[in-house]
Amino acid sequence: MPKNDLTFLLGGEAGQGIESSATGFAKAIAHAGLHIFDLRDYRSRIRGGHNFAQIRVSAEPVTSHRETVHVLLAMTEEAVRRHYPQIPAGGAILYDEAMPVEDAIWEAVQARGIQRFPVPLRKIAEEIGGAAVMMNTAATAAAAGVTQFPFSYIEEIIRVNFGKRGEAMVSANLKVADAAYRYALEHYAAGFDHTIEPIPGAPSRMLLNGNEAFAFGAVAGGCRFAAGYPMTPGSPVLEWLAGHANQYGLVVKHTEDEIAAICMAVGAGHVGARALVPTSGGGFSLMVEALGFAGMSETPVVIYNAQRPGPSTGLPTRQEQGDLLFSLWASQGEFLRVVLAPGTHEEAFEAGWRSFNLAETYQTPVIVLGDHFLATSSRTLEPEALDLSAVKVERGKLLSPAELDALEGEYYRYAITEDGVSPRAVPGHPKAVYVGEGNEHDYQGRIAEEIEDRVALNAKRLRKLETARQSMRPPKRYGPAEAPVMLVGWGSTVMPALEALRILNAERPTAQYLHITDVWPFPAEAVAQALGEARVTIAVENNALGQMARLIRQETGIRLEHFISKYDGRPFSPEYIVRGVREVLHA
Amino acid sequence: MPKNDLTFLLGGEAGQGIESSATGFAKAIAHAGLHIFDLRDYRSRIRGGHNFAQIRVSAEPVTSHRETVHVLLAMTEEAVRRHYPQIPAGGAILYDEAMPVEDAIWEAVQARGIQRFPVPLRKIAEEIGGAAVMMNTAATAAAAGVTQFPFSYIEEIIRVNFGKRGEAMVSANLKVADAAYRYALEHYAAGFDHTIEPIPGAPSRMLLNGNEAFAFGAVAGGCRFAAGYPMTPGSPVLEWLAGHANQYGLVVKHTEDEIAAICMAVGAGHVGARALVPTSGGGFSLMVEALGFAGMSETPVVIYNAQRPGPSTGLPTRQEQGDLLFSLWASQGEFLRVVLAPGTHEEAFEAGWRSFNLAETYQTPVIVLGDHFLATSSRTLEPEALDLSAVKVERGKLLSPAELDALEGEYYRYAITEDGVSPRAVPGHPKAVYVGEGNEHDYQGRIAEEIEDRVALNAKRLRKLETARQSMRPPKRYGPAEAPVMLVGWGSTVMPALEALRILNAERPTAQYLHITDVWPFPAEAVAQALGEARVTIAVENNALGQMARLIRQETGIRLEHFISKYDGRPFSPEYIVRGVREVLHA
Amino acid sequence: MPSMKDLQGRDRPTWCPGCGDHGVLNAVKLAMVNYNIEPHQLLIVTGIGCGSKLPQYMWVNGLHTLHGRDIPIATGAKLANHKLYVMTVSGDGNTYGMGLSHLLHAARRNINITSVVQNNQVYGLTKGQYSPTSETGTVTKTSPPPAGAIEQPVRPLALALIAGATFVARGFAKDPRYLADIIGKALMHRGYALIDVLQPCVTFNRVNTYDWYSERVYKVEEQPGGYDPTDFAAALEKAQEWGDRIPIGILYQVERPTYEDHLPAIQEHSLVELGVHRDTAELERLKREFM
Amino acid sequence: MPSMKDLQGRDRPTWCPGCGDHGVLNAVKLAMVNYNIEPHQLLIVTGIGCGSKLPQYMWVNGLHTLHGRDIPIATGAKLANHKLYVMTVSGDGNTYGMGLSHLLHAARRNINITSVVQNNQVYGLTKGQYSPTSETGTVTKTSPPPAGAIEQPVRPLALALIAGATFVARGFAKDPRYLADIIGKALMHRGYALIDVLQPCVTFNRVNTYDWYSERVYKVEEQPGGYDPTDFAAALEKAQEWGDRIPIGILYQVERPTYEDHLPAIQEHSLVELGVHRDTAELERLKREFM
Ligand SMILES: Cc1ncc(C[n+]2csc(CCOP(=O)(O)OP(=O)(O)O)c2C)c(N)n1
Ligand SMILES: Cc1ncc(C[n+]2csc(CCOP(=O)(O)OP(=O)(O)O)c2C)c(N)n1
Ligand code: SF4
Ligand code: SF4
Ligand SMILES: [Mg+2]
Ligand SMILES: [Mg+2]
Repeated sequence: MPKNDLTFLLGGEAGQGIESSATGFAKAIAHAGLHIFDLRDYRSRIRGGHNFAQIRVSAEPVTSHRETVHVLLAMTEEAVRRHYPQIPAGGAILYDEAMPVEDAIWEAVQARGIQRFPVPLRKIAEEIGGAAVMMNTAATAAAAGVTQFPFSYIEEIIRVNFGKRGEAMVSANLKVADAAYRYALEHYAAGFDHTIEPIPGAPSRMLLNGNEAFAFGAVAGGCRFAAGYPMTPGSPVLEWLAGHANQYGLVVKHTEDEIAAICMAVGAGHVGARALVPTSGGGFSLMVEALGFAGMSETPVVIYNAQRPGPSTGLPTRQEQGDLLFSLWASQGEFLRVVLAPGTHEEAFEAGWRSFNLAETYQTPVIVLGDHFLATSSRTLEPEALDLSAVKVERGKLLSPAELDALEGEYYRYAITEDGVSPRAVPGHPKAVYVGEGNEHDYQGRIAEEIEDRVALNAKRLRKLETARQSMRPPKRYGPAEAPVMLVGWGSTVMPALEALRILNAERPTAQYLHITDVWPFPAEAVAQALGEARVTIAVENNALGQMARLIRQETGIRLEHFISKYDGRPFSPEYIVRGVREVLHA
Repeated sequence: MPKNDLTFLLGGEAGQGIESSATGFAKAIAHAGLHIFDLRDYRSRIRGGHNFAQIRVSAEPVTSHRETVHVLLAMTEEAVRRHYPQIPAGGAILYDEAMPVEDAIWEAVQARGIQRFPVPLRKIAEEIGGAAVMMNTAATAAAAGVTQFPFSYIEEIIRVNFGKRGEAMVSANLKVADAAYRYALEHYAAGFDHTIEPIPGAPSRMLLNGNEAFAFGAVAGGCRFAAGYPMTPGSPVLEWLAGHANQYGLVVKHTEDEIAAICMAVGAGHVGARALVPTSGGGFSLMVEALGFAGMSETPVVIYNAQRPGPSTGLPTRQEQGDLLFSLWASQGEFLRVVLAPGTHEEAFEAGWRSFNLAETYQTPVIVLGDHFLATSSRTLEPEALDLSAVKVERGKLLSPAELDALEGEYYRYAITEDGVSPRAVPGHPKAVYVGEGNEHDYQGRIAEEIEDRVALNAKRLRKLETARQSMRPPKRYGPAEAPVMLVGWGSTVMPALEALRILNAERPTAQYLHITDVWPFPAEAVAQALGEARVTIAVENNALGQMARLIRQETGIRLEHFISKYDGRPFSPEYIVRGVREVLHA
Repeated sequence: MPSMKDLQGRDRPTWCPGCGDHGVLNAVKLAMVNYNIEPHQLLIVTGIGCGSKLPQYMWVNGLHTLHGRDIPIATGAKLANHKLYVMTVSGDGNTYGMGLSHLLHAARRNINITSVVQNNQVYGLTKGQYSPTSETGTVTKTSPPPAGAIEQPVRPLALALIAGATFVARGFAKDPRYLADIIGKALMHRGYALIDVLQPCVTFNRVNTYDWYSERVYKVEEQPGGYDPTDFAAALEKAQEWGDRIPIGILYQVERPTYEDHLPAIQEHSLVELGVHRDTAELERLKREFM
Repeated sequence: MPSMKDLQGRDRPTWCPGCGDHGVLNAVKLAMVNYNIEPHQLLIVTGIGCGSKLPQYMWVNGLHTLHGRDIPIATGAKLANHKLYVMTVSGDGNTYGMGLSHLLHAARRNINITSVVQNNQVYGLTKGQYSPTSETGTVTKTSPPPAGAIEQPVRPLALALIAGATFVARGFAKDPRYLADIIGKALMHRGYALIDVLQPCVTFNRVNTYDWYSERVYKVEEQPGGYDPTDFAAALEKAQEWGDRIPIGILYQVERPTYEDHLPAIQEHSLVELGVHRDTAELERLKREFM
């Protein structure tokens, strides 16, 4: 246990630089061949307030954080106060020796058998580096020292991270790091159980969060246009794409508001570019009218909603899965929208490209429901985990210029077909002049009010619901088939749930997990079948109203008996799920 | 049968003045003590296209139109072509003698045994009145003549309607009416079976449509502020209120867009005025973000969504019930909104005032789901049917200035309470200074991100869901309890459904109707109970996806076995429902 | 070069007889004929309103969208395929009410699209409510007496100038040839072009009629001393002129790089031409960024 | 008369040390003190952004609403209770981006509210994206090189003038006393007042700093020859001035009846005072209209 299996927590105020130090530190450890799960917890303010990064390190792949913290890097007293209860006996708190902490707290720390590792972080930063800001460098280096993690990995990251800012900056930071590292190593390593040892021959891995995985997937899937208005936690996708636009042939537009964002994407989609709109729930709320226009005009567009807790502005930088049923019914009238809810980084990547295939195949909007936890948590992945060979481009019934050239007779944009999908042509070809319509229309796109036209066109569009259902993947089942408890969740809950299964099933098969990724059109049969044999069913959702449980009941009639709910703005931990299951079992 | 039980249909082009003639004609008949149901069918264009008014006249109260037409006033050939199939043998077509109609059509008319009643409408209008526009006056007067309806009622209406435009106008129209009336009476009345005879001593009745009933109810309920952006079929409410603003002490604002409309109403609601936002689905789509803000800040506001067929612009002037599930889940996150779906004019009136009580009692947005059919169909009502003595004003836990004066200690806007409702004060009192918040906050309204605050406040707000459920009325059951078929519908479907019951139950008890008016929080127990004993269940909805049926299954687990669906943009007729039931029974 | 006949639509306009929109439709077609634009080379994006039905009544690529949202939709279409001509056509309620912000942001961007606004100073399709350009005092169902419309009317051309539009003009539906010339020049202009069109609504606006406008309009280029459309100050003054005299013509036209000019990704090919297929090697390189 | 202490909030500001918003907060409080406005007499409606948190940090009625929607919400509050002072306080992204249309329509209405805009030329709360007032060329995460921000920046004061605002001013967060005076006068002004405030964001805007602004600002009333704030043409010119010299002070102020002045229903009592109870006889009369 003590080797290569521990969690660091870096805690302090916004503006202290914890965010980037943690990223560098995690990367250094990843470079040493270890697996990382890096959870972030921060506030909706720019300076001050308590923020933290919780970095789990493991020799084995991990899919989630754990509650237990072994090394707390506390940049503030508040960090100590808040997090010491997560530390078990033998764990350690690393902090600047001059940081004032109330006696009562230290007493409590002591009572738990937690070790205190003061380091002259500020002194080293100021005296050796020449600037207090280097305290972060000192702190992470000290953490490396305590765990005997070879300094060379820290050095490498410092070289990369500060390289752009000049050699002087690099060498100052290196000196600071070295001093802090040595101090910690000499004073504390011997008395500390946990170590990190590089794994020789481990493959190079990526370390990326769900937003990055999704954005990369979108680029892989041929996304050429993105429009958005910044909104946490969706905006990093916009920013990442903007940063890669010139090199990868994209146009990325920061618009005047979210209405303009989706409208631009719909315009781009109409003429044939794969177009994406990254946002969060509040922004999605403003897109609802245009969503319906995309449905009516049968225009492909992909909306990425990285959910955060509502209602309204709610908790901008936190976790919730509160927009499921909203996504299913948003906008007036009835039309097909496809809703995907990726739960892991791999699934986020896949949703990135697959969403465009679905949008073009069914000529309709696709909503990808991400959430803050997935969006902002980083995980190590083998490069092959984001499988480029699996990426397929399917454009459905899109007519090529050559096909249009060869077309005999008239082109009708909304031709009535059995599967509801009409051959699609984009503007620009002399044989495919037509009007895309948001009013009800006939098969030609002419505004129409007659009963026959309405029925024919509405039925045609709605037939796509059944056609698209065939593209929906059944839920994934994890855990031993004989386990009596069936947990049911969607989206990022799968990550802590898989860890929870490990704990729950350690002694005997106790729980399975049913992971629903393809939400609408609902794969009702597959879900009903999977649930059919379950003995105890428990919904696990990051919301208060059990939206997936409601959807399952609506579409299959099956009522999940129990509900592990969490709506405190924080993601599930594996332990939280385990406790929930035990409560159900012992009730 | 032939006396006082018939349907007129006035059909012609937009711009021919059918709309106002039909209104006058219906009113004249109502003044004679008869009951009226006046259905309107018109297009989303200003001139041209086929429009019609279908006016059912009866000695008994009626709640809907019927498909059968006895007198067709055809102002165009198209009106003949479209509507003659609705006329039974013995019925008549009244038209200008000079109107060209294809022989084939006349042959079909003849074959059905329909009578042709040509009248020199244009000639009378031009020669006697001096203007072709008076053809409408001539036509309705002729219709009165054919049915031997006393001329005095026509005269009265002409005097009222044209009074504002001067005595010359009145007398010209009177002369035209008289000539046409006499022509029809002399030539055709004897050969026509149906007559209208005034009912002596009948009470004076109102003739109003659902929009008017709702707007009147809102005024009765103390509505002081309305903001909206014109959108069919919701805008007449805005216009009616604007027209009555000065006299009844309201401020009514036509805004720059629907976002501004709901925002203004939320602002007005926050400071203590009862505020309304009339709209239709597309406008409601734009209000979704602010809906959530009202939920989070716990601000009362009433939104009236007169539904029309979507998706998107869809069919602006037609009927659908497609926004049910959208209303229930609109906006990110989870919060209480109350959803009412009045089905009759009486219920629309009641929803007008009751919605404000619910909004203030639960400090939350209330959505009233109307629809085009209810909004635009007029019905005769005894004045007492809109029961003013039932109107109550309930403001919930609103603190009066006196109560605030007497307050000891601090005022906390979002105080945690058992029922979830916090005492509310509006800005303006020195003891009640606070911040209304759209971010998550604590009981004082301070922005808060801690787990305890989030859980406390979110749970508090969501407790209102259960508290408000107690205010939800159970569904109404109509028809014989022993009838084997249970029809289930919501909103205006009740009007044709009640007529359908009469037909279906004429011989033996066949069908009952379960009418759901209070939609959310869903009165699950009452609905489950009502459905519990039903033998054959059939959802009857003006949509394609069976949204109420889905909701019932979601909330009760009960699956309605059959579905009479209509999504052609037209309302149900009683006969359509009857056919649907018979199909189910004979399948 | 298309003929007027080539541009004829499948359906006849459903506008009221005499409506100014007939003139606008003619002008659009004439502009295409005169400036040699084929139906498949132009995309007309419209909002919602009487006038927004225009693409239904001619032969051209159309996209009949949402009330007030034609400009951002057109912007997206242009960014994705800047080799198409892209134009918006909509009413005053649509563009100066619901869509005002989009209009001004488009002007700031100098995106190369043309907006034709059928300004009838009223909401036609919803039957006569007052609009952002209705004169103060106008009585309608949503602006009842005594005050009528309380707001000061929007001055769209002045706002567009301040925002940064590089082509600002006004036409009159009664003179489709003159309007066609403006539309043609706007389509040839590189950058954002706003054309406000005086478009009488014969059904709901009984004040701002053909006669009312005819008595007031004058062509800027015909004024004594001539007119320099590159003079911003002069344009700003003309753009605010409204009352006894109403200027028509091109009030302002200057060159400034378009939004698209600044985007490296589309200097050679449009996004649509770039297509959807990605080179795997390129993507593998991208993966390394995460390592 | 409230004292500065009476106006102190329960919580201390969470803004970055040195942020211009501290100066704006001080100015708002000072204006209340100087113009004798008690906390319960004023409602401050804010949007979303760093600066929009302001009511949290003082003692006053606040309503912290939605990004870009503070102006219509404030408008509704004012129409329902015009006996309250109503003010909006929000950032440039909020007001000149998302909310631009609402701002201009409020100006047209001359609704009697005051808008204070914390213009830091950047999105603070979402961490440094470019804003509608960012200089052309500004490089941020959403306006990457080579072009940086492509758009021409919004000129809010000029737009507001064209739209019909009757009070147009600019302040500087570094000088809270001067700003307080403007805010006080705006609150006393009858009609729509826009105050653009130069508000340095010390974290995300390294160009438009205190020094950058200090080197450029000058007070209009101190310019040689004085300044006449009722002169529309002069105001329009000043409102467009931006670069080496940036004018602050009251650029424009005139009297025009407010929106509320035109509403018969509220000439005596506010809607809130009119209350919710209706006279049954009055309603019975209304019923007769339907007969
Ligand atoms: C979001 C939304 N709100 C309202 C409407 C209803 N609506 C359709 S057209 C229109 C106004 C039309 O006025 P204008 O834009 O001036 O066009 P015109 O009919 O005068 O040509 C309105 C309010 C709508 N379609 N969408
Ligand atoms: C509809 C919506 N979109 C996006 C956001 C995210 N958001 C919060 S503040 C902000 C911009 C802040 O910039 P500004 O208005 O200039 O205020 P500042 O933070 O600079 O004071 C954005 C985009 C939001 N809250 N709501
Ligand atoms: S209502 Fe007015 S704008 Fe609409 S078609 Fe008729 S004349 Fe034209
Ligand atoms: S980020 Fe900028 S605007 Fe926001 S608090 Fe910090 S300095 Fe102020
Ligand atoms: Mg118009
Ligand atoms: Mg800002």
